[in-house]
Amino acid sequence: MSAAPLLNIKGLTLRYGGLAAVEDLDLIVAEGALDALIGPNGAGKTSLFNLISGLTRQDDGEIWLGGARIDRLSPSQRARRGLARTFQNLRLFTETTAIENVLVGMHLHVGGSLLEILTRFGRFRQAERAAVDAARELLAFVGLSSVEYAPAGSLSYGDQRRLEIARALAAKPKLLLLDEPAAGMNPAETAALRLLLEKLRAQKISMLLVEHDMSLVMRLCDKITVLNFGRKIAEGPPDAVRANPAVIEAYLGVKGAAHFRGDAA
Amino acid sequence: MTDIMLEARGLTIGYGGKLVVRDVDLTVRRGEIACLIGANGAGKTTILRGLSGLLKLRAGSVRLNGEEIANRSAHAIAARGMAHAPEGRQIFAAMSVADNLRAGAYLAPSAAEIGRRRDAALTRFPRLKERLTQQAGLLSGGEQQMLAIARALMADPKLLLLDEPSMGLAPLMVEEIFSILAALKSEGRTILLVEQNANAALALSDQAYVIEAGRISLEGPARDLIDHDGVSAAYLGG
Amino acid sequence: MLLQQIINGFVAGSAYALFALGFTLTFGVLKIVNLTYGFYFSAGAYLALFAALHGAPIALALPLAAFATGLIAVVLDSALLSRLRQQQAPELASLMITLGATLFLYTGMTALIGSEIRRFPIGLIEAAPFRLNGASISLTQIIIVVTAGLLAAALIGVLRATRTGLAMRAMAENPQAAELMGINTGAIMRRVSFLCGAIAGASGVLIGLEHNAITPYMGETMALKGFAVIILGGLGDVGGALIAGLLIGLLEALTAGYVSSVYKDAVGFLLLVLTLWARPFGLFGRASVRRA
Amino acid sequence: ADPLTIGAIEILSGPNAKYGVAIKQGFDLGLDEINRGGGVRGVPLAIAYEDSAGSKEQAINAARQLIGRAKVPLLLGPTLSTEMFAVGPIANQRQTPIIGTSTTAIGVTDIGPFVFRTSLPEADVIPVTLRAARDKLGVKKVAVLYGRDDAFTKSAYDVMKAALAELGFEVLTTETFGAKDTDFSAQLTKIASLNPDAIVISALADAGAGILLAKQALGLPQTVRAIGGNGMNSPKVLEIAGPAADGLLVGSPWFVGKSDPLNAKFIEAYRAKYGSDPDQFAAQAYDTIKIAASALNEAKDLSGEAIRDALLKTKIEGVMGQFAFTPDRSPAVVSGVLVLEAAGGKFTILK
Amino acid sequence: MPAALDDFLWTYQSLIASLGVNGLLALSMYVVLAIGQLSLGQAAFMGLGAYASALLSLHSGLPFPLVLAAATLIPAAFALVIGAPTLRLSGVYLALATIGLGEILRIFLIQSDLTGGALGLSGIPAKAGFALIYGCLAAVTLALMLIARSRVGRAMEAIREDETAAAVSGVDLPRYKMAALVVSAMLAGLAGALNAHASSFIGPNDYGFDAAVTILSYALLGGVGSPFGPLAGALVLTLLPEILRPLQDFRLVVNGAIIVIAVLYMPHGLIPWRPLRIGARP
Ligand SMILES: Nc1ncnc2c1ncn2[C@@H]1O[C@H](COP(=O)(O)OP(=O)(O)OP(=O)(O)O)[C@@H](O)[C@H]1O
Ligand SMILES: Nc1ncnc2c1ncn2[C@@H]1O[C@H](COP(=O)(O)OP(=O)(O)OP(=O)(O)O)[C@@H](O)[C@H]1O
Ligand SMILES: [Mg+2]
Ligand SMILES: [Mg+2]
Repeated sequence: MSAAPLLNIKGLTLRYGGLAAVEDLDLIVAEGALDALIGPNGAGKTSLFNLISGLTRQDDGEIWLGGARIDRLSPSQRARRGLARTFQNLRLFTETTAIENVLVGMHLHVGGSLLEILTRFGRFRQAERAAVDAARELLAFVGLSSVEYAPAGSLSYGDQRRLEIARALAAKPKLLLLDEPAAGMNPAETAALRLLLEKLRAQKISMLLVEHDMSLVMRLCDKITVLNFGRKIAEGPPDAVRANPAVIEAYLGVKGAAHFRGDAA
Repeated sequence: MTDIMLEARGLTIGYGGKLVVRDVDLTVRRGEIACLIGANGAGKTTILRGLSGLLKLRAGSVRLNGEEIANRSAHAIAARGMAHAPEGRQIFAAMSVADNLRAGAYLAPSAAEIGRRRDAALTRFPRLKERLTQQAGLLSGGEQQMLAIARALMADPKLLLLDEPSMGLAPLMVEEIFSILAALKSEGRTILLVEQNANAALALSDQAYVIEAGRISLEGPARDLIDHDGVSAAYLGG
Repeated sequence: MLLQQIINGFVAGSAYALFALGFTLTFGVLKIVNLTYGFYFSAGAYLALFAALHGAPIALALPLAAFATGLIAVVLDSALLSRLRQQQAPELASLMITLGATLFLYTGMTALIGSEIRRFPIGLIEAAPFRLNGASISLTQIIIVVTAGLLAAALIGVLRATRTGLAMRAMAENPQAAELMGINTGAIMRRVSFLCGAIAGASGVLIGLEHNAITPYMGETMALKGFAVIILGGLGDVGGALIAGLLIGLLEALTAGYVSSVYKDAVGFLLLVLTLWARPFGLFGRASVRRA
Repeated sequence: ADPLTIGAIEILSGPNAKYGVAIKQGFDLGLDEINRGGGVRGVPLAIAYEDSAGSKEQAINAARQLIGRAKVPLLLGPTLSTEMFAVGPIANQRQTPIIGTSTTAIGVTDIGPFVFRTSLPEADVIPVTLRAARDKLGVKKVAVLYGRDDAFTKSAYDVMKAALAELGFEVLTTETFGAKDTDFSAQLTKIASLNPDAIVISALADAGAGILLAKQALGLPQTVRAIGGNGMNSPKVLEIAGPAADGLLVGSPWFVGKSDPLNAKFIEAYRAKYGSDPDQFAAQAYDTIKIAASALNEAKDLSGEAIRDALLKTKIEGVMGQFAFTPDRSPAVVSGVLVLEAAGGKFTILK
Repeated sequence: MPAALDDFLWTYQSLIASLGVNGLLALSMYVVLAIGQLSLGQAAFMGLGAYASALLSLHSGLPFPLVLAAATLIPAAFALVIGAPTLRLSGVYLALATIGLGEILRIFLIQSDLTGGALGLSGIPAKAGFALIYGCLAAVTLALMLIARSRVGRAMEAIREDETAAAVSGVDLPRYKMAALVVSAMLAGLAGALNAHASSFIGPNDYGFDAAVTILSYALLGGVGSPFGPLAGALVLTLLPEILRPLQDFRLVVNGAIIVIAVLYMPHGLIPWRPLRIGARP
């Protein structure tokens, strides 16, 4: 793997009082990669996502995206540079319809200056129509066509997860951070998700995936990074990570490791 | 005392003008684990919310331990021995972990009893013990999930409703949860489980129901459903 | 003069705090800015006045009035706020409904009893001030200071250490989950309404006694100050309300005494604005916890 | 015959309704007498009341209703000077004479040639009070306390300031309060520390009474006089403040204990009708309706200009004494100002 | 013009003018509420606009259009200055901080000789006719409607629902919040100037807490889904006291009761609709 690093994290540290949620972490996501981040509950995975997307500020360290340092930018500036994410604790615009949620995700790409908005001249109509078409397509892509006009808050939990993914995709990200996308999905639904992520990979969207569903991670990912207590305890291709005693001890368990051994084949 | 803990007949529930659950019959026997499986949006959560009194029933009857509880308020149902660990965890975010647990034992008869239950819960979830004074809203997702389950256990329920208890938990912890459920069962408690980890859930359960678009499409002993071709294809990823 | 100004400030501050305690509690538990709270303040004073005019001693008139305002609060909250809550109305609807209710209540009260300023019968409470070192403080003022302190301590105790307090906090956070724990949220809400109504009523009586001037709109004036106090202290924070009240009272007195009374009213708000710029949730308030 | 209806805008609800209600009672009493005596121009006189609730907006809307729809030839009121500043220009624009009975602020009649007032402006009353305090009681050093955010109390303060300077008082400090304040202890503590001979107060009745109570509570001796403006010339102040009001000095164009027969008759009739003593506002209103009736009778027609001209010529003997307007439409006779002293819950003439 | 109509317009002149002015104020509230900011500075901004324009009209001889422009720009500049620290606040905290700023402004107006102190300013030339007031109102309503039905409107609604999620979707929060505050200040300032030049007299107490709450209640009663909600709220709350005038003492009592009942039965506002956006369900 020699592709240029898209995301480059150096010595990142975040402390809450005495507790280090992320500690001296180095991490690279290559252009076009589909990598996973795993680790026990409370290992610091979501905290890391929050740092990358700018919702919290690090105590130390640097974050580079596509060759530029982004760790002092606001969340929206980072989004502008091609970063999108989903939330482990769903954060949809619950009162607005599913399609409008996706349209908000498209915010950065819908054209139309204030003047055009006020006069309805120029690109405005065309841009809006194109956005709506694109949003419909995305909803279809994640399997939510039937609920386009339902308020996001009225969707079932699993559907809300899908909607989060659609909203994040709407931003046409270079790097997509997915925080437990398969939570709340049954094995069959997870398999469908896997296909979906593979299609995204084919579209050259780089992804960093936090997930506890090992059947998904082991089959899908190029590289897995394992965190525990905010520190990296292992890194490498699925097979190596699965066999790593430290990972088995802290995360997979002997049974788990055995269980997933057969899957990758 | 019958050997049926929970019996729902003709359960019909909706939101606004839309009926989401129609004419569902469920039976959970004392000391057994029953599970509901189904696709996203099938209505599993809605059924649990209807049973525990969070949603009004449009029609149907629910008997808990032989007593009719349909459309009683949620707190009254809780007082009759049902605990519900709801979807989305619904922990008390600004309260400490310890206070969340105390709230779970709101109906406990004595301080000593609360202490006993708390010790039991914390042995099951050592991570929570480390975080006792932290505000619950600041826990990680999985830690919050543990808290939600522990809080439900604090009620010392006769019947426990769990909505996707393994969600967001690391593999080791998922194993732990399923062994806790097995232990609870062996203590004689009754459990109604909604679970996406259908393989593990069916392996543990006595009785299972498959929900499709708000109706029960299939029911029977859990063992039989594991081997059922349709179930295996649709829900077990097999 | 310094000693007297400190006493003035302390008394005024305690009065603000006394009023604010129930105000902040309503918000803390019910999550609603309940503007009718100011009305209970006025109503309490009037009810005690009527009781006193019918010969009740203050020791009877005060609790009677507090009890009655507590009941009014329960009735109003059940009729208006509970209903809205059941309909899952947006947050601001409850603000608007208390706004409408306030207009109704104040103007209704004036239409019935007039807007005349009234006073308690002379001799209802010992009026001669105590003197110390050339400064003076009256019995009513002492009662206000002591009540504010004790009440704050009691409320903190209830919230932190009792089962009811736990239920109140749980309900404040997530009423549905609280119900699942077996907490009867309706009953808790009524208890809180009663308690807050009673606190407002009692503080109306005491502050009415102190200034010996009772007007229908006294609660409205107090509500604006009370607002500043509960925000400065951090919404829902009982101890914060006590400290913020005292702080504003003292600062006002010292400003009037040593700078200029022109800025007496401004200084409280200035303190509020500057504090919020530095601490967006007041002195002791905390951001709501919701992790991404 | 159809009655001749004139309009009146007063504060009949809200916190300041006490002034408006007293005025209305004064009007109604006078109206009864006028109509018993045959009304005006051969028809009964009637008053259409509108409530301003103390709000300028509502006062304006009321005035426009009365002038534009009801087409009244003459307006009485409104209660507060602030309201007059809002309403006066409107009446003036439509050339409808408007007579304030309680608008004592500076500049009220400058609004325009159709704006009248029957109340003595503060500028005529306050110097009389202050001079009496200086000459009869030997007051030299004073502290001033005024309501800063109300047009009436502020303009009275402006008058006080000028008069204090002119009469050679030493002003130790000038303190202020807000219209809705009920706690005056900080200001009075500061004042007390300066040992003034008297405190000059510009306040409305409620605040004024509160100040007197706080003054007593802080232990300022009775010998430190309170000297009030028009706003404190109200029985309400004595009623609320009780013994704390003893020693208060106010100047007044009228006094309940004034013993002339006209006044005695008025007070008797007022007591009979309302069961209580009139105050200054009721008395001024009572005289005003008489003045209005007289002018309406004398006017050559009911046009605004005719009524204005008639008003300017009106001379009557009222409960407040001789009355006539100056050319700029304020009361002409100011000799009747009395200095009153509160004692035992009553005003008496200062000896 | 027939005399009857002329009389009618004259009689209701202030009312008609306040309807327009209050409509503008309601819209200025809408602009901040639409992104979930409970800012109650509108009354203060209105006061700034009113005083600025009145002083300019009385003392500067500037042409009226320039006066109006100044009346919108001065509050806007003030909003820019206080915006940065203030917009970090949320909910009731923001409300109280802005009310506090308003009270401080009020005390300044009362103390300053330039502004006539408690007596206020009178004799302001009557230059704001119906055409001007309603022209402004129509233009502002149209503009806000067009904005609501665009990506900007969507972003505003997203901020109202979840700031964090909006931010990671690329919505520039500080910019949107500041823009909303500034626009809201401009609208309130414009309303203040129009009001001053319609009623000819202004005083410092017209822009205090009561005014702030009244402006808020327009938006709350009407609903903030679309600009029409606040407009409806302003219409109802301005007309009600006049319509109920015959009830005398019980006028405001009934007024209050009507508000209570309206909220009970229409908790989402008199006009709960949200603007139909391109792409919304046909
Ligand atoms: N604001 C905070 N204050 C204190 N501790 C915090 C805060 N935020 C997170 N933590 C702690 O930091 C640790 C890391 O949390 P994080 O959410 O990153 O875990 P995670 O790896 O995403 O876990 P999970 O798999 O359960 O989602 C947890 O133990 C959590 O309790
Ligand atoms: N508040 C609501 N208002 C309207 N419809 C709702 C609401 N909540 C759920 N629904 C609808 O009810 C149906 C069942 O939802 P429910 O949450 O019960 O599904 P579920 O089986 O629990 O799905 P999941 O596995 O995704 O949690 C869905 O179609 C959903 O869109
Ligand atoms: Mg996480
Ligand atoms: Mg569910």
